[in-house]
This record gives sequence, C-alpha cells and structure tokens, in this order.
Amino acid sequence: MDLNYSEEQQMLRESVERFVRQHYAFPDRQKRLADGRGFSRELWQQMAELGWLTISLPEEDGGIGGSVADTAIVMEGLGQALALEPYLPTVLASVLIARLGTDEQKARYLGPLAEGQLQMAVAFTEPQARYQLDDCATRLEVRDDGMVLEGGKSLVLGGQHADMTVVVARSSGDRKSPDGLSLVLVDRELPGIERRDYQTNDGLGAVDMHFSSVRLPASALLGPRGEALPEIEYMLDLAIACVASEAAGAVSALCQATLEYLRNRTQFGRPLGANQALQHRMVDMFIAQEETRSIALYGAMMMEEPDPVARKRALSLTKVEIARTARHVAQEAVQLHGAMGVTEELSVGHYFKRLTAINATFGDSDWHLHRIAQCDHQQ
Amino acid sequence: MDLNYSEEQQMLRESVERFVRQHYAFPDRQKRLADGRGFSRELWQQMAELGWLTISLPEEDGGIGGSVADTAIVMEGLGQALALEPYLPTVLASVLIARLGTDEQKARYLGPLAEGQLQMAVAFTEPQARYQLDDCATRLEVRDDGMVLEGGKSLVLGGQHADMTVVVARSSGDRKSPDGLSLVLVDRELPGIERRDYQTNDGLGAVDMHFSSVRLPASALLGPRGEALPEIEYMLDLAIACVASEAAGAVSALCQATLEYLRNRTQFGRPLGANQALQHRMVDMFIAQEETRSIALYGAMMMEEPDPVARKRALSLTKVEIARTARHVAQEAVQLHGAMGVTEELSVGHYFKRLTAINATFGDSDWHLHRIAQCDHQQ
Amino acid sequence: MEFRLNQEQQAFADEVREFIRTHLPADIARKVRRDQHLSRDDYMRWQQILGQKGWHTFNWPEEYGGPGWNVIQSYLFEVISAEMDCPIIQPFGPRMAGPVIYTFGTEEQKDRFLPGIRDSTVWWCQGYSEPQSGSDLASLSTQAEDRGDHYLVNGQKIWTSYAHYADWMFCLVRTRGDGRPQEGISFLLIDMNSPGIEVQPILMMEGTHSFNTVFLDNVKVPKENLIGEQDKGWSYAKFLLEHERVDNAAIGVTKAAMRRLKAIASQERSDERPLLEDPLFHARVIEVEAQLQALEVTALRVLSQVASGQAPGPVASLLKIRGTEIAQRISELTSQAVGHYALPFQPGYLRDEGAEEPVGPAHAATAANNYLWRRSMSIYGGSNEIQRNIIAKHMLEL
Amino acid sequence: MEFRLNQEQQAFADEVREFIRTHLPADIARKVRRDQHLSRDDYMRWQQILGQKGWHTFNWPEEYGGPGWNVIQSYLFEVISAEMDCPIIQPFGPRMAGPVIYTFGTEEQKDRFLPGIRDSTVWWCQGYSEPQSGSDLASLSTQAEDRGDHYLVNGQKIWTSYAHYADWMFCLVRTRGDGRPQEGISFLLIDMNSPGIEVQPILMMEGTHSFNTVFLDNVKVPKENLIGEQDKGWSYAKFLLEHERVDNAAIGVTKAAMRRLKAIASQERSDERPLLEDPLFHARVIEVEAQLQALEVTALRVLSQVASGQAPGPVASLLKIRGTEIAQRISELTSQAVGHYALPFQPGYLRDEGAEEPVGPAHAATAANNYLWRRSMSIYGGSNEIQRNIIAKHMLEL
Repeated sequence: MDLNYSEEQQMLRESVERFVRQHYAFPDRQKRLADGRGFSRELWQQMAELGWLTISLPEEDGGIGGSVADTAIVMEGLGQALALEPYLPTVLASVLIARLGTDEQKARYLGPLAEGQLQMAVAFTEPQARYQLDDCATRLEVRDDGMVLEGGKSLVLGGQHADMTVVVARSSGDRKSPDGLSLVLVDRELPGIERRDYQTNDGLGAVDMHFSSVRLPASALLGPRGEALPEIEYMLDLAIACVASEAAGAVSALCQATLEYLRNRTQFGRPLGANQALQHRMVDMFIAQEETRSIALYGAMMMEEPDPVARKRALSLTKVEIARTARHVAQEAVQLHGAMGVTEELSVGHYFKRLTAINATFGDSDWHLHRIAQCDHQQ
Repeated sequence: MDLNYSEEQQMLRESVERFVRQHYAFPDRQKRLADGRGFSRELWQQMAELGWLTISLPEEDGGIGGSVADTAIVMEGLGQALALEPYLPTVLASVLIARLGTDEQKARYLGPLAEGQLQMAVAFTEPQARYQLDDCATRLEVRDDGMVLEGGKSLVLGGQHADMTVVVARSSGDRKSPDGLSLVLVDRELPGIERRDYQTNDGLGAVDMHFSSVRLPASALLGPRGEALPEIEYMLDLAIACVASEAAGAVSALCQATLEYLRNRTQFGRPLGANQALQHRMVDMFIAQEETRSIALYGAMMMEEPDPVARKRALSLTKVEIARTARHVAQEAVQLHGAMGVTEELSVGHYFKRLTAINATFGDSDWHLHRIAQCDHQQ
Repeated sequence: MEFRLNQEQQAFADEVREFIRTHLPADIARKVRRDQHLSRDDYMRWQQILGQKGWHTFNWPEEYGGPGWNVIQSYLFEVISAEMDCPIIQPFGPRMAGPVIYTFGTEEQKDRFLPGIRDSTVWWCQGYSEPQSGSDLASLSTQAEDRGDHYLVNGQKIWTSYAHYADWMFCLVRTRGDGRPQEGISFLLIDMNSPGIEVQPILMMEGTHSFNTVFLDNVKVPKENLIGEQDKGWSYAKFLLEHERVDNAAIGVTKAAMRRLKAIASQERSDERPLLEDPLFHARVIEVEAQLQALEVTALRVLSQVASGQAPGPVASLLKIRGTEIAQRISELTSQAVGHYALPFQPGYLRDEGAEEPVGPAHAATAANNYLWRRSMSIYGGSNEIQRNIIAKHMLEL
Repeated sequence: MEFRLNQEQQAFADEVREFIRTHLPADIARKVRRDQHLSRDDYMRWQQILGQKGWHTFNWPEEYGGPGWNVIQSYLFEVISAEMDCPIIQPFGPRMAGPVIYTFGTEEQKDRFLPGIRDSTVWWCQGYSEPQSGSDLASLSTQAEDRGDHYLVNGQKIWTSYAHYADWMFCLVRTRGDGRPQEGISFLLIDMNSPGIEVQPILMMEGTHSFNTVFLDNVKVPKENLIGEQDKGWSYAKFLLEHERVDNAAIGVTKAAMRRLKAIASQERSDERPLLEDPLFHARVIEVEAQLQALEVTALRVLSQVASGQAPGPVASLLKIRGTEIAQRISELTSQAVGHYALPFQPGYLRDEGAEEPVGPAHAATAANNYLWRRSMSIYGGSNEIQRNIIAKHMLEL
C-alpha cells in the first residue's frame, strides 16, 4: 500500500501538465472543434512521440511498460484540457490487442498505433442493449474461407477517425448469452460497411456502423473465438479507470474556473465570493474534487487486481462515485457562474457536457449499482 | 377543487391552536412523560369533550361527521405540541369499528371511545413481517363455540393503554396470503394474553403481545371473516394521512424553534442568523415545511378517493415525500442548533425522535416506493 | 377542501379540452410532444388562435379583455394546455408588458398597446439585465437622456429572450444617476425597429439561440412611451417580478414533462423490461413525482391566497426555487433514461429541420439537449440564490 | 502507487491481528460488536493492555515511547482494530494531551504526565468549549488569575466528554483580557480532584451520558501546570485542532460500521429476501460505500502528505466533514434496516446492564440509538459549518 506517485510518475505528471498548458488554451480547443477535422493531428504526433499513446503496454509490445495509473495520469491531463484527441479509443483498442493479439497482429497494429499512424476504436454497444455488454445481436459467421459479419453497432466512440475497429460480434449463442462473443478487427474500407458519423454533445463525435455480409479473413479474429466477454469486461473497467481520471481533470478545471469567477465577479458592490452561502458551496465542490481524484486513483490501482469479480466491483464503485461527484461539480459550476455558465462562450458549459457524456457512457450509475449487486451475490 | 379550509375547519384550527398553546408548553410535556402514566387523562377528557376523539365519524356513530381533513387538523396541532396522548390509535380503531362494526359493536364501543372512557389500539404488525400488511402468522381458529387466537403481534402503538385491541389474525391461508385475514376485538383482560410494554424513542410507548389459545366469543369478529386486507390497507392509509399532518405540525415547530435560535444566539459577535450559509439552509427548511403541509393536505384529501388503488398510490406518495421533508428538517434543525440540539434538554431532539419514529412506522419510504411500483404495474 | 374537480370545474375543463382538440394545429402539437424547439411562427399561430377566443390573455381582468377566470380555472387551463401539447404562451406580452401597461399606463398607452398583446400580433421582449448587473438589477447603467419630447437611450441589455423575434421591448433605463440605485430608474416601451438597435445572438452551450444581447446606440424613444412616472420604474419592475415567480412554478409544463419522462422510460428497455420497472429508476422518478405533487398543492395554496386578495409575497420565491429544481431533475432523469443516446448532438432534429432520421430513437434526440437547456432555469428570472436571499430577508427576517 | 499490501505491511497486519486475537477481552469485543456503550473500566482495561505492548500511544515519536510506526502502519492498526471489534482508543490522552505536552511542555511535565498516558492509567478530558463560546472558541471567558505560585481559575466548561471519568483536564483559560481574543489564552493542566471542581452531566436526546458541564469555582492550579508560555495557549490549541480533524475521519471505525450495516441488512428480511438484496436498499448502501472508499483514499493521501513532513492543513477539514457525514449516513441506514424495531428505547441493553432480552432482534436494539447519537458527530470538534468556513478562508482564499 503506497499512495505516492513514483518519481517517473511525478515526471510524467509534470510533462502532461506542461503539454496541456502549452496547447490547450480554451479558444484553441474551440478552433479545433470548429475546423471539421475534429482534433489536431499535430498534437497527436507529439503525444505519440512522448510515448503516451501506448504508455501502459509492455515494452516488448512497443509500450513503455507502465501501469494503468500512468494512462490515468495522461487522461487526467486531457480531462483538464477538455481534449478532443481520440486517446481513450486508442488505449482501449491497443490494450485489447496487446492482451489478445497474435504476434503477427501485435506486430502489424501496435507499432503504427504507438506512432500515431493508425487510428482505432472499439465497437461494443448496440441500440437495444443499453449498457449490457453481453447483449449482442451482431453475428459472426465462421466459414472455411474466412468470416462474415452481419449486424450493427451504435455509439462507436472515436469511430469516425478509426482506420480499424475492434468489433464485438456473436459467433454462437442467443442474443443475450454470455458465451459466444468474439472480437474481430474490421478495416474501415471493407465492402458492406455502412457508417453514419455524427457529432456528440461533448464534441468528440461517434459513429453508428452497419455491416451487411462483411467478409473478413480468418486473421481478423482477435483472441479465442466465443470467449471474449471477460476481455470486454476488462476493457469496460479500463475505460472506467480512464474516464474517472479524465473526470478528475475536468472537475478540477471547473473548480478552478468557478473559484476565479467567485473571486473576480462583483455583484451588489462586492465579489460574488464574499457570499458565505456560495463559499460553502464552493467548499463542497472542492471536496467533490478531492473525492474524484481519490476514487480515480482507486480505480486505476484496482485495475491491477487479479480477481476479476473484485476488479469489476471496484471499478463499478468508481463509476458510481464519479457519477455523483462529476454531476455535483458540473451542475454547481454552471449554477455559480450564473447566466454565463450556460453559454457556448465559456468553457464551463463544455466541461459540463463532457462530464455528462462520461456519466452516460460505459454504464451509468444505476447500471453499475446493479452490477455491484451481481458481484455481491456471486460471493 | 378547492384548497381553502371551510369556516368550520378554520374554527377547528383555531380551537386546536388554542388548546396546544394552553397545555403543551414543553416542560409540561416532559413532566407528563416522566410521571409514569405516559399521558394526561385530564387533557384526554378535554379532547373528548371537544369532540375530537371521533371527529371524522358519521353523526349516527357518535361522531361529528367530519372528514379525514378534520382529523388531520387535530393531528397537526398534536404534532406541533409533541403530544403524548394516544390519539392516533384511537382514530384508527374507531374508524375500523365505524366502517366494519355491527350495530351492536358500534353501540358498545364508539360511545365510550368518543367520551374518552375506552382506550383502543390496533395490532397489525408482526416481527417477521417488516412492513408487509398481509404477512400474518397469528392464527384465528373458528369453532362452533367461538374463536381461538394464537400467535403474536409486535409494536402495537399505544397498546399499553388499550382496554381493547383490534387484532389482525389469519383465519385461513398461508402466512403471506392476501386472503384470509380477519379482525378481532380482544379484551385486555382475557386469559392467555402475555404483554410486554416498553418505552419507545419518541416517548409514546408500545407493546408486544403474545396470544396462547386466547378464547374469543363469536361477537369479537369485526367485519367479514377472511376479507380484512382492504380495510387494513385503508387503515394504513388513514394512519399515513394522520402522521403526515402530525409531521407537518412537528416540522413547523422545528422551523420556528430554529429560526428563533438563529436570531437570538450570537457567535463571533453577531447573531448566528447573520451567516448567509445558515440563512439559505433555514430557507430550505422553510421550503420543506411548506412542502410537508402541502403533501399532508394532499394525503388527507386523497383519503376521499373512492378507487382504492389510486388512494393507496396517493398515500404512499405522501409517505415518500414526508419521509424526505421530515428527515431534512429534523436533521437540519438539530445541526443548526449545534451542540444544544442533541441534548435531552431542548425540545428539538424530541421532535427529531418523533419524526424519526414516524418515518419508521406505517412503511418506510422504500417500502412505499415498492408499493407505488405495484400500484403502477396493476394499472 | 376538496382535491377533485366539482361539476362546474369539470365542465370548464371539458370546454378547454374540446377547444384545444379542435384548434391546436397538429404540426405544432407534434413539435411540442417531441420537445423540439418552436419557431416564432409556431408560437404566434397558436397564440393568435387563443387570442381570437379571448384566451391569450386569460389572466387579465375582464375590463381589458380577459375571460374573467378564477384562479382554479386559470390553473386548469394551463395544466390541460400542457397536457395536450400546446406551446407555452410566451409571457412577455400577456404576463409582463400587459399587466404593467394596464396597471400603470395611460389610457392612450392602453388603447395603443393592449390590443396587439390580446390578439398576439406583437411580440414583446424584456430589457432588464445588463452585462454588469445580472441578479443585481438596480445597478443597471443604460442611460436615457431627457431630450425634451424624447429620451435618447444608450446602453446594452443582455439575456434578452427572443429579442430577435420581438417588435417591442419594455425596458428599464436610468434617468437619474444620484440617490439610491433603485431611484432614478424608468420604465420605457421601445420599438425594436428604432434606428440604433442591434440584436446579437448569445449561443447556449447546447447550441440553441433564444437569448440575445441588445445594443442601444442613440435610440430615440418618444416620451409618450414612458410608463408611469419618470424615475419610478423600479416599483413597476418589482410588481412584475413577484408575479413572475408565481408563474415560474410552471406546474402544467412540469407535469407534462413528468408524463413524458414516464412514457420514455416505459419505451426504453433495461434487461428486457421497461426501464420504468427497474426498481432504481422507478424510485428516482417517484421521488420527484412526490415533490412535484407537493409543489402543485403549494402552488394551488398560493393561488388561493392571491385569489383572496393577498399578494403572493416571498412564498412565490419558493415556487420558483422548487419549480425549477424539480423541472431540472425531471429533464436529467429523461436524459438518463435514454442511456448513451444522450450523446448525439442533433440540432437539425431539435429545430425540426431534419430531412435526416435521428440517430437512435426519436424520443432520445431531444432528451439530453433539454437537460442542458434547463440548467438555465435556476439562473434566469432571479437566480435561485437570489430567491433564497429574498425569502431569508422578507419572510424569515434574518 | 499500489493499493494492495506489500509483504512487510502484510506481516505487520498479521502481527496486529494476532495480538488482538490473543489479548482483546471477549466481553469487551462483544459490547463493541453490539454497538453497546462501554464503561470507563472497559476502555481502561483495553488501553492498558495496549499500553503494556507500547501501542496505546502508537502515534507518538519513539523518543517518548511510541512504536515508531509509519503512517500506513498506524492506519492499518486502526482499521484492523475496528475490524476486530476493539474499542476506540480515547483520544484525550494519547492524541491530545500527550502531543501538546511532549511538543510544548517542560522536561518536568513530560516526566510527570507522559507515563500515565502511555500506560493509560490516567484519564484525561478536554476543557475547551464554554456556554457562550461553542464554535467560537477564542471568545472563551474562564478566568485564570495570577496568584504568584498558582492560578485561581473561575468559570465553566461545557460539552466536556467523559469529565465524569477523568483524572486530569487540559484546559484553555483566559489570563489576559485585552488585545485580540486569541491573545491572552493559556493552556493549563488541571487535576480533576482539585477542590472547587464540580461535574454535572448533560443528558443526550437518546438518553446517554458522555458530555458534562464542568464548573470551576476558585480552583487553585499550580503554575508548574502551565503549558508553554502564558497567554500563548491559542497556538497550542490550534496545533491540536488540526491533528484532531485528521483523526476525525475515523476510517477504521466507519468501515467497521459499514460492515455491521451489511451484516444487519443481510439478516433482516424484506419480502422473504435479505434486505441487502432489495435493489433500493442495496443501492443506498453502495452509494455510501463508494463515498467511504473515496474518503479512505483521501485520508491515505493526507497521511502520506503528513508523513512527508507537510502539515495536513485545511484539507483535514474535508476529512472531518465527509468522515462525519458518511458515518452518520451509515448509522441512519442501519436504523432504517431494522424497520420499526428502531422504535423501542432500551437503555439497559445499550449499557449491557440488561437482565432482559431486547425487544426485537439484538442487532436492532442499538441501531436507532446510534443514529440519534451520531447526529452530534457533525457538531463536535468544530462543527461542519466551521470546517467549511476554514476551508473557504484558508484554501480557497475567499
């Protein structure tokens, strides 16, 4: 038990902070959002050069051999920056490949991913499934000469940028069976793929995908056939650890902005922050900020837990707490900013939207409460 | 639709207020609590003379022909007074007799009840049942020569004073069957009854009863055999309407006391109430006070609703809201009173205990949320 | 005391229902049902239909063309209107400009301005807030200089709802600089077509446009457009603010939002069951419903008070606070109900411009947007913090 | 960064567990497990056992007899102690009097007072609050008049925990009346057997007695009992208050309360299932557990800071605020779990004096009482409102 950052982690934190300070002034972010490309290729290259894109992968897979806690440090910075770069989808896809890929697959994809030359995403949700991971109607038919993908995926985060998408498909079993799920690597350019790109409230964008008899080579299978669910669960937990840290960054940015607003805005002839009622609410925001940081650390550390039920429970607990603290800070930051807080102009509203999106993805609080109940009844 | 009190109701309100002002100074209440008899027989007689004990009963049954809203007016006053008199058990028992009794039963019991000469209570909960009304292991065996009661009841509110107790017992069916429940009138002095009287946190006291082959005459049956559940549901809803109004009275007493404390107590050289953070919390208490009043009115009015499902749903909604507002005001009143708030000496803590007891009786908030779900799924 | 409708009230409710059923344009009702944003034309069409029936200004006294409804009738009208997917009546004319004009205006002003409000041929907007005076209205600095037969107005108004739709603006301006800030404010009616007025949109975080900045640059306002006495405008504005808070409870609209939430949560599936039957989600909905029920009775109690001639007083602030908090919570649960389909941003669908089908179910397409949009409810019309200050000061005497 | 225990930490934890297993008297553990109230003798017996092992003052530096544990070890000791139903160590000696004496006291004072704290042969109490100065400590008015070789103390202390058990009191008194209220306060150690001291119980709403009023009537206190400099007592008191807030998080005890809540909710039945499996109740429990988990990590972060030599600072207030709120919520849910068996009032059982069986299940007999009793947690030790003021002032610079 040791809650201190290592020296390397301390350096990484400083490096991330510097990067954010240099490149993510809010007006610059808004320009990137408006320019149609969605994010900055230049910054992406820099992040690749800093080694961040595959920071937690083993060195033999082209990573730096860090832990999820290292990824979390980067995510916290990106949360503070309200970054538009598709870092999270890259982390999720690369970790799946590193955990499940053949040597050939690793060699083929992880290098370009690490170098920022290849964009990937993971398609694991379907319209009817809500947050249920094992509810999968997309079917994968395995033939002698390859595989055929049939069905559709919704809300593929970062999918609009992805050259390759890891798709969850069912190779056997009923729609809701926990067994029979497989992962396949699907090239953007394959015939039979229909895509609908759209903007999302948080500016990050997503894609709905439809597959009509999409033919895949046998080499597109990632990991053992029909046994993907535990890995998808792992990926979900990793995603939670990531967005928890992102939320910690966003929450602390909101607290900072609100504090400054309270100090500088005057009303009835004195600073807003002279109002004790607002002071106490600012204190509660500050408390929530510390709680967000703490539970995000907990989530990242618990990704090292070998027992999958204990890990799932811990990350669900993380998501429940993040949902509470992020909602609280986001709503209060807007409210304490008054009318300006709800405009397009200020960053506050954009953080609000991102935190709201985080709460609605990878399972909302209620879904995780049910998931914890399931974990508890298993014990 | 008319939210105004009638002239008669306005007069009743004033009469209740006067009564409370005259007789319920807090030190007097504490003396009565300590004197071992539990409540004041003199006040009880006065209440009887004012016609309050059976205020909502039809005139032919010795009542005044009022509505539940009239009973609610008295309850609100008693809540404000933190009264110890067993008014609620009397209301519940008398209404059951008026609704279900034979002419003989009515003649025998309602007169003495109205005159304050007879004390009654209703025994409807069992240790294993939590709040479930139809979970009843106490059995009623019907023989040619009468009936035999076997089993036990817990938390019989006001049962320590009761000369007669209306007992819910099962004349047929399994322990949890909705059918087969009956009501019987049980005399305190019958052989085979074991009683355990105890104090409760709110000072009102209760009894656990055990029945070993208690023989009852056939005339002890109240209402049709085996069909009591709808009437027990009605009684529960009536109890909720009553305690909602009682809570409204207690909540407004707490708000008043807290407001005075904030005005008069000085700290750091100025009144506590000069702190804006405390002002806003006082405002939220005041809001909760108005909400309590409103939902209590709603509950009382909805007791006139003829559709039992709609009535049950409305009273459950009332209990859910009361649970929220009463808890909020009780906790905040204690907190804003600071250290004094948690002492035996001040009334605040005693209101807190009564409101806490109200929340734990007649179904807690979660139980009523489930009950509403059942109503909704029936529709 | 009675919660159910009596015969007379029932007959009135039937009449309202029948009128709406036969007169509300289907395209407008559909947009309201979908929570889409309405155009100026949508609002005006419906308000003019109501105007012809004499119901657009249903809260006005009969002498100025009101229908003479009592508070319960007005309440029923609002609840039924919302229930049947009518647009809300924009308050700036009938709720704000109108009452000030018929209470404090001259006969000429009444003749000139009231008919356009009654018939809803004129769109009004409210020029109150300024960049440096949000909740602190009395510190406003827009200047109106006395130029004999007219005022010359210079300044800037902000958060002006629908200024881009408006024909006229009622406006607080400073006509005297000394004394207490509340003194020296005047209440002017300004033609939005006057030279020197420029309206600039303020975009909201969810991408919609209903607020504006209004720049006033040497705008000439004839003196006949002054309401009441010069320098006394503050008292007229206060008169309005109190009434506004009662309206802000918006029970009818919030009840309709609750119904919509339940409908959506019945369509959404969680683990093969309707989401509404998920014990957690159901409990969250019911907890709000209980609060809404208490609010409704409180509003009816306040209305009964108003009917018996008492001023609503600071308790109106309670309605504003809880009304907005509850509406916000409902919008939040609605957004939660649609799961990750709260993410897509679909402004075209929101404004019903869409050739495109929405991403995900149609009911999801406006859910998140409305959650975002409703965050402003607790800020506008005097923030809930200001309302708490008002209650503390006046009612609790703290 | 690592959440699991390393080998060394695991060995330490095993040692603590083994010691408690073999040394904790069963009757004491049973009372703690049942949430009953402990007697002076119960506390002293256990503290003396710990004292013999050198663990009663586990937070002290080695030079004064502490075991030299690091923060993680201290933390583990507290968590394991609570988990295994040890009584909490009363803080007045080892956490309060002790650190002040070894930090600011003379060598004579150290020799005289520290052994009794280490061995837990002496019970200390804290004389801070006064009737007219609750949270506003600096306004205290108990006078200590300089009489050459002694002070003559007159005044009244209130909310003094366990004054009726105490042998000694550390006490803030006023030795000078002019200047800022914080100046002129001195820190005295007072023998509770001194003539002129009278202890009067304050009964709590739930019927228990742990607080007292202490009257001081011409109490002679030898000057050798003054800590540090005369008139500088405020700075010693502040030193303590900051440490107290860190302790107030009481993670170990709260984790034990959470476990107890789950155990009770597993025994209680709702609709034939364990109440803990009721989706609503389970969700309410887990929502608090998530908060407790965040608090635990926050406390560990603060402890790491303290370990690296930084003062805990105002973030300690956060631990006090959330620590008490979460503990209160757990006690409330525990009371809710037992249903209407929260009603019976059973002081005999609470103090383990009961010949009688409790009404209802044994686990219910203390549940409501503890909910009532824990309401004071957010008031004592500097109310949570004062803590918020502290954070606002120092950390946020508002």
